[in-house]
Amino acid sequence: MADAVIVVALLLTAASATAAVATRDPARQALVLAVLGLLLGVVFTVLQAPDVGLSQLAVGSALTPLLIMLSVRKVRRRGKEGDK
Amino acid sequence: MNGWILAATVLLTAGGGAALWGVATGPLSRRVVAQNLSTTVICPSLLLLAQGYGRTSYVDLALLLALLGPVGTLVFARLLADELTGDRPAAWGLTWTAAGVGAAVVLVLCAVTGPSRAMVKLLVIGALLISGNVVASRALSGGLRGVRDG
Amino acid sequence: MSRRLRLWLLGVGGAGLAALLVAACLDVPAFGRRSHPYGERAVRASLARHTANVVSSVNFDQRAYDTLGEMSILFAAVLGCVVLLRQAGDEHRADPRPAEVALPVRRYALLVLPVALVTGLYVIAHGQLSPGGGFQGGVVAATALHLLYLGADYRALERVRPTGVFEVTDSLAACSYLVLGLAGLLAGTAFLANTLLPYGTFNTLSSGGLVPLLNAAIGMEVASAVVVLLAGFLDQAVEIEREKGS
Amino acid sequence: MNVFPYLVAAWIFLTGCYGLVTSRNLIHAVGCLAVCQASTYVLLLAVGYRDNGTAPVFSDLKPGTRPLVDPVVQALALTDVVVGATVTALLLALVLQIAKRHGTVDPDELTELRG
Repeated sequence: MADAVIVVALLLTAASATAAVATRDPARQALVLAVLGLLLGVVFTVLQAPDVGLSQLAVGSALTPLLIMLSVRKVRRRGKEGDK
Repeated sequence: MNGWILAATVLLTAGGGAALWGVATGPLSRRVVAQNLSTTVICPSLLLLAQGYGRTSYVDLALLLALLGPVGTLVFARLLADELTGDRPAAWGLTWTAAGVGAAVVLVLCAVTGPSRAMVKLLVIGALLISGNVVASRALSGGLRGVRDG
Repeated sequence: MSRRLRLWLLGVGGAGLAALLVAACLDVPAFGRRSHPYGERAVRASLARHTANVVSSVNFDQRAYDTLGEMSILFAAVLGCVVLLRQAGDEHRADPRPAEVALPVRRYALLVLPVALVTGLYVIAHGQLSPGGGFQGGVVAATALHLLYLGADYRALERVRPTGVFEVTDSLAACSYLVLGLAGLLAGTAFLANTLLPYGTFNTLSSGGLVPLLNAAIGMEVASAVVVLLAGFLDQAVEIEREKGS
Repeated sequence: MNVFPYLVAAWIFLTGCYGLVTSRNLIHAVGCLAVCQASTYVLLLAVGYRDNGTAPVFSDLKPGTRPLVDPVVQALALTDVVVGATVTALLLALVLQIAKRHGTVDPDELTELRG
């Protein structure tokens, strides 16, 4: 029973990882990846690794989404310029 | 397993599951709202877990999330502004419900902690979480109209 | 290779890998077991050197050489990004149009920016005591700076962020990690050995000997690395455009 | 419960691999690689976990009062989370270069360009 929270966190992480792969549009995938990052932070907390959790929350909540969204914007703008 | 961890498990199952479902399916406007909701659900559960494990140092995780979670939502509000025009997500009911849950968790934990430095930290986290959540919702529902740099 | 053939290959390979992984999982020591010989020795060594956060002690003392490797990967990745994202000959810079941001969002960003910066520094400074350290705090501090882009516009960010300075800081921080390691050699012990400084009082900011210094070097390195990285991506996404007609 | 976390790590890794192979957009592929990376963290921390253990951080804990989880695997995972993010950035920079040079981010179209 004490492990219930670990099981819940792991199941949510597995589900969000599957959703991240199944979401084919990069902008929408970035949204799922942001949630995956937070859920990984929870998994690390319940596995008693607050240091790793801090690392994951710092990277996953804002940095990775920002990098991916900037790349998406650049590629789309590139496409628009090419159409002209 | 104590009551705090049980509460965190329930909050995670219900809120985390709902946020995950919302972010993985449906139109873009629903997905960004769900992403914002994920911050507001996971931050209180981290606080509950810290209390349940009896480790005050775990509170730093919630502090970090309360600071950076809304920043992540602002990133999406900013860089998806073009796609969100015309389909402005407005989920104020959900936003205030989530903020209420966060405030309730923070207040209960404050009552248990008693007046001390830890309580000040909890109150700061609560204020950051709720204001961040509300501002991020505002940004999603049209606060960044007219952002056209590129 | 056709798409169909590739999917077949993936199916066969994936099934084989899955079978091997499951077989391996069944043989790994059970989850939550009692004995962790390495962990217990690491905790003892960390306590002997008065470092309260054992994870930091492993990172910056017992396995400091490994962290040097990680830092070089980080440095190389940033170098690669800077080279790949530089302005090419057929591109020019267009001034981004100023953005209109709603007042509450702008106020929030300007209010949270200093709080997030201070939190980042706090996380770095308390790395040897509570959860945290240079890697996490550096990312937080660097991300905080970009609230200026989110809450105001890109030109505001460019005014407070001279990329050149951060590139130099990045290299300086990497060098200082090496120099701190070499100091051990000069003192007659080993590279990156934690023998130079007194270990201090347990659970105070100055405890742990070399750990706080290496921690600060990594914090500086990560923070400036992330700023430089994001500068490259922001330049590409917001400013740099292809010359018309090329 | 003895092997469940390991199986979750294996599942995350395999889904990430599936996404990598079937991806039609290089940015999406980089995201799938990030999912693969996540599986290694879960595996490492699961190996280091101990029932009823707590984090080996003594800022708010007296040494020797509670069982501790393994700090070595945590140190490995912690550095890799941040370094992994910069490597993701490097890959995204490569994708941007490909988009500039070839005008597409679909790996299948890239193969056709070459042949």
